[in-house]
Amino acid sequence: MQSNPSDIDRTITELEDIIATLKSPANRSRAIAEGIDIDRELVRLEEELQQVLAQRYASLSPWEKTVLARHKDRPYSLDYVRLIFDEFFELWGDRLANNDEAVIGGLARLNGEPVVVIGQQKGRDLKERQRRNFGSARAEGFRKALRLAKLAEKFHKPLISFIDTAGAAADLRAEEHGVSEAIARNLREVALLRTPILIAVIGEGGSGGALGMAVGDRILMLEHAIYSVISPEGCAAILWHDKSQSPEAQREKTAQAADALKLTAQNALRLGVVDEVLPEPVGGAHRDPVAMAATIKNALCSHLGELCRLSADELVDARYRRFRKLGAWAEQED
Amino acid sequence: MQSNPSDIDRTITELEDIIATLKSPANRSRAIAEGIDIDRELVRLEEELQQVLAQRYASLSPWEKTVLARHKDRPYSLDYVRLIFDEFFELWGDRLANNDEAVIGGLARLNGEPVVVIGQQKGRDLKERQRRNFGSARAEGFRKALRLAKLAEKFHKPLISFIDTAGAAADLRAEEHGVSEAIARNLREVALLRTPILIAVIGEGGSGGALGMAVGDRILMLEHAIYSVISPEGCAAILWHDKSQSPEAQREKTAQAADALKLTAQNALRLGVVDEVLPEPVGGAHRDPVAMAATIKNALCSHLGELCRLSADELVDARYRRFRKLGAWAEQED
Amino acid sequence: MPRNGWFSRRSRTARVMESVPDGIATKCVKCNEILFARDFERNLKVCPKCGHHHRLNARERLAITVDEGSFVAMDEGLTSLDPLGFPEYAEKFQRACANTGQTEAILTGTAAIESHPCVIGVADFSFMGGSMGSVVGERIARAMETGLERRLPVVMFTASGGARMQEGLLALMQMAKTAAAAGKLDRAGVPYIVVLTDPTTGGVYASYACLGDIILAEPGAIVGFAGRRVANQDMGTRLPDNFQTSEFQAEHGMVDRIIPRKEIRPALANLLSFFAEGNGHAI
Amino acid sequence: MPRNGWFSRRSRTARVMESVPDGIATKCVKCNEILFARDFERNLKVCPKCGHHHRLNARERLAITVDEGSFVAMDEGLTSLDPLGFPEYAEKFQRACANTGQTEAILTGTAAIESHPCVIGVADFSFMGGSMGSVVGERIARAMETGLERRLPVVMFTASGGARMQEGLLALMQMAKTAAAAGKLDRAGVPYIVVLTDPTTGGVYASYACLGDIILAEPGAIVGFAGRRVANQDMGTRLPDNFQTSEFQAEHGMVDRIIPRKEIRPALANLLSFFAEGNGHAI
Ligand SMILES: [Zn+2]
Ligand SMILES: [Zn+2]
Repeated sequence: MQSNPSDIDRTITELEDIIATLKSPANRSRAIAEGIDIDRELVRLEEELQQVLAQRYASLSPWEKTVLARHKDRPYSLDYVRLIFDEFFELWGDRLANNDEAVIGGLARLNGEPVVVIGQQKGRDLKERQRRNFGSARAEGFRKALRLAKLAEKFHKPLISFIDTAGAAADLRAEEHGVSEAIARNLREVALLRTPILIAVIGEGGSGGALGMAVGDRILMLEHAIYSVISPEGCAAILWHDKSQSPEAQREKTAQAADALKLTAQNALRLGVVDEVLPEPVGGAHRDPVAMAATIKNALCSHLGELCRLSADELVDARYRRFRKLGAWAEQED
Repeated sequence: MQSNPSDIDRTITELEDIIATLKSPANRSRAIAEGIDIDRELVRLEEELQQVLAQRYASLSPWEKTVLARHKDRPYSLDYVRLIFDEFFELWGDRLANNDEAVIGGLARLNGEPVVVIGQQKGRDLKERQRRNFGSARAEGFRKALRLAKLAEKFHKPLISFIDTAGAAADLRAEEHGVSEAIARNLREVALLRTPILIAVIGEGGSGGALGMAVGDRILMLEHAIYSVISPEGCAAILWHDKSQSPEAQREKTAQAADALKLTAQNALRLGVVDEVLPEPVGGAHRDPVAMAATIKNALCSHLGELCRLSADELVDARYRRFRKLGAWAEQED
Repeated sequence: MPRNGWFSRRSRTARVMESVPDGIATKCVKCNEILFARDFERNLKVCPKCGHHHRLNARERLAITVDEGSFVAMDEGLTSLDPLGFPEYAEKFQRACANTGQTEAILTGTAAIESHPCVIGVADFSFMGGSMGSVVGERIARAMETGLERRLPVVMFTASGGARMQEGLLALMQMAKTAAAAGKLDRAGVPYIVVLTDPTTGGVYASYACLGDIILAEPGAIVGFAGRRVANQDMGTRLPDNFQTSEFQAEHGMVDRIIPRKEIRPALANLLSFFAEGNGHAI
Repeated sequence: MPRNGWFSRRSRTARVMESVPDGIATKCVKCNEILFARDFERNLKVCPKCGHHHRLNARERLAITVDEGSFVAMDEGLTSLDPLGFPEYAEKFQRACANTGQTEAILTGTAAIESHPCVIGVADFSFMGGSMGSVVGERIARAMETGLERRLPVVMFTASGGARMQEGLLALMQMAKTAAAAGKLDRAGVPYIVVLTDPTTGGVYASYACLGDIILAEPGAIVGFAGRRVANQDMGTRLPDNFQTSEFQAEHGMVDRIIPRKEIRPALANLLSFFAEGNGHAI
């Protein structure tokens, strides 16, 4: 099920088309000739567009958010890395066997302060998508991330991780090279890493593949990003595995699954899984990546300021307790 | 150049043949019928054999030692593991991608005391040789060894390593998976391992592949084992790279190279590279693996007794200094 | 099915394999061989013909693993909630409880194996596919913390399809929780031994199951990340016959030893004894 | 060849590339393009046509890397012996000294790169193939220990065929020595940066060259374990075209960045500045 912006944007696209049409020189001239105050009309339309956008995006369903989180125009990790940091010196490789390009990372400066950055990276065009395995890391990608995380720890630099993946690779090579082990080891080692760690879930937070790079002290999530234990498609297939359904019915079921999974940022915040939801520009991050990056940067700086006041022992203790308390259970005395 | 015991053992084989022939019931009966004191004759011959063996093996040339160290009947790591330790619980795998069978390892007990054992393992028959890549480890083998070394450190068990390899694998897969990195990392990590480490060079100590598992506190070497920076063949090819030579001339050059490289245990001791040369049974370890294993076991126990009196800091300091001082140089004030 | 035949003469408590059918015979799920129930039980539910290791529930596993009477359960009072109000979760959960007599997909507690004390966890695939929700994760973390506090080795038998979908993100977070607890054991040098049993996949394999100091596996168990079907559709490559089995994982360096069911108890005893005896030097 | 043409008008000291032939022109060893010596020198011996990075000797490398006048050599008084009495070693060694004006196959010392202080080592392939004998190993270990004591980052430019055969086992042991010293840097958190240059193989690649926190490489450099010929004969498999190059090693996760010669100095300055600035929190 490919992302389809028209799901969300039909009214919006109409408005945008009208505005673009009115702005064309020919139409302008004609309007002026006909005595229409075209500029006033345009201002009115732009205002209306903003209003529609704001309303529409304030009430996206979980499934619409899923579509948006996967949108091909949505900014990816490297887009934010370029917009947020003063410098970025990319580093390659896991020092074991491979340089998995589904994961990027390197040394950067945040407002001049050295940090280590890692991220999950989807590709923009087909060639880049293939090169980056559609953002689905294999074992090598998680090991590359861990190598850089350990570099951050060794040199006392904060670690910042951008999450955006449909999930870890599940192909033969991934299994052969131990993708499960690589995720598990990341979870264990990063939980005890003696340096501040900030996570930003910017698009798709897909299951164990996302979590494998998403253990940290503060977990930020963009307003329309998603984070889920399983994809809505996978969940629907397990819950209502009726292959004979029509595409519409299947879609309906998938949307129901998205609802049931509570995969939105707002729900993740409610469950205590994320610490802050970062508002997106009106109409979503892809309409104003620069503004979005500025929001993320502010949040990173502010959280980092707080974390840097803690000792490594305090950081690790708090991080352990943070994940330790997640879950929902009732308890009777034994 | 395949090992050829006849290089060393021609006279000896003749004697052994004679003894075997005389021992056959038919010959015995005939000799007795002819009034020969066959038993006395046999005792005399056995004594002569021992004498010849002792003389012959006391004066092996470096090249003859090379041939012997590579001899297909020479006991391999697993042979000694079975003979020396009370128990052996083999452990597989590097926890990354592979289980390289050129390296074996596991948990064992030495006189009841828990230890961790690793070793380089050649194969006895063709099938096993292929499975074990002729004892030439790839990256995965060195990483398996390191994993077990770290296990020893974590649980405060001594590490014992058996060295017997022509060298690390140099094929495409070895390079792809980072055999250099794996060796280098072993050298670094084992140098600083906080547990006692004993090394026994039992056969071929081939270059970086051997060294990659041969950093330790005490390095023992069997009397006829070899340890070299490069194989005599490789050395001869570099020094006298005349392809047109006859096989005899090439062999002669290889023997010269073995001389020049000073690859014997006796020289390694002189250079300070090994700490003790363990005498082999008369005629070499392959004539009496049980006796050889007993000698190794005694040495391991005695060295371990000394090392166990040291703290981890003392161990690591002494190990660092041990390798730090190796080399030959003159020094003038700058 | 009413009890009849041989079983009628045997006391209920003597039966270790409680999930062996009450009839006189059963069928191997792998080779279809007809097996006498008594032989099957004696053989610990391993098919005598093809060697297939049939699944055990948690109680059966405990019975053949720990010293009789040594198991003291922990955290039985922890029970699941339905944090997302997920469709049909409450019903499925109630059914699982009723069908298995368990309160969750894992049993944890302290026990002894051939007199070696340890903390033990045994997952139960028959309870909602052994899926890891909040209570499973919490029990595992507490078991590990008990190991940490008492410096007792921790032994975990895994059997799970992965994270429990019905608890959403909270289930996913149990991966991080259990791995972090395993990290504490690791740093403290408390031995942690995993036994992978059929099946161990998904978020369980990609968290605490992959982190043992020693990882044993039963022969032929399905062990892997995403399931054969997923890997197949993703790649179009031909998968090896043993893909996502214990044997495949061992070939790829993830398993220390594949050990037949009958030998697991002595192997664990051996390992516990090895780790228990300190040489007393170093660090 | 007598100096003539453009070179006669330039002072000797202004020439950074001392091994550029004294003539007016030279030939690219890779693409055979005829290159004007002055352009070649200005381009730091990188072919302007095909981009081939020609080898630099240690002095040339230092000249284009560190701040002018900042290099202070260490351990120049260390000289090799002939511990095995190896055939022709003494003669070859003397010839190397005479031909290169160096005393060994590596220069070590302290220096500054764009004002960032560091310890630096620069291997010289023109001296006996950059091979690592006792003195090379000792200089590297002492350089690292200096970095450790003064808490100065250590930068190593590698160029070597491997261990020096003529010093036998003692040469092999330099792998262990340099790796152990790199281990001390690692544990102390002193940054260690490696730049792989053409060629870096054998025991050097399999020891200190593989252990940098950051490993940079020049484009197209031969970097590998055993040499293409050996790998080929061992396997019979077709080797990739870029086998045992910087690019191959980068594909296989061993190299952080491939950086053209002109950008190495600023990249090092950038890295040194990154590591020098502590955030001051944690540990
Ligand atoms: Zn069967
Ligand atoms: Zn060229």
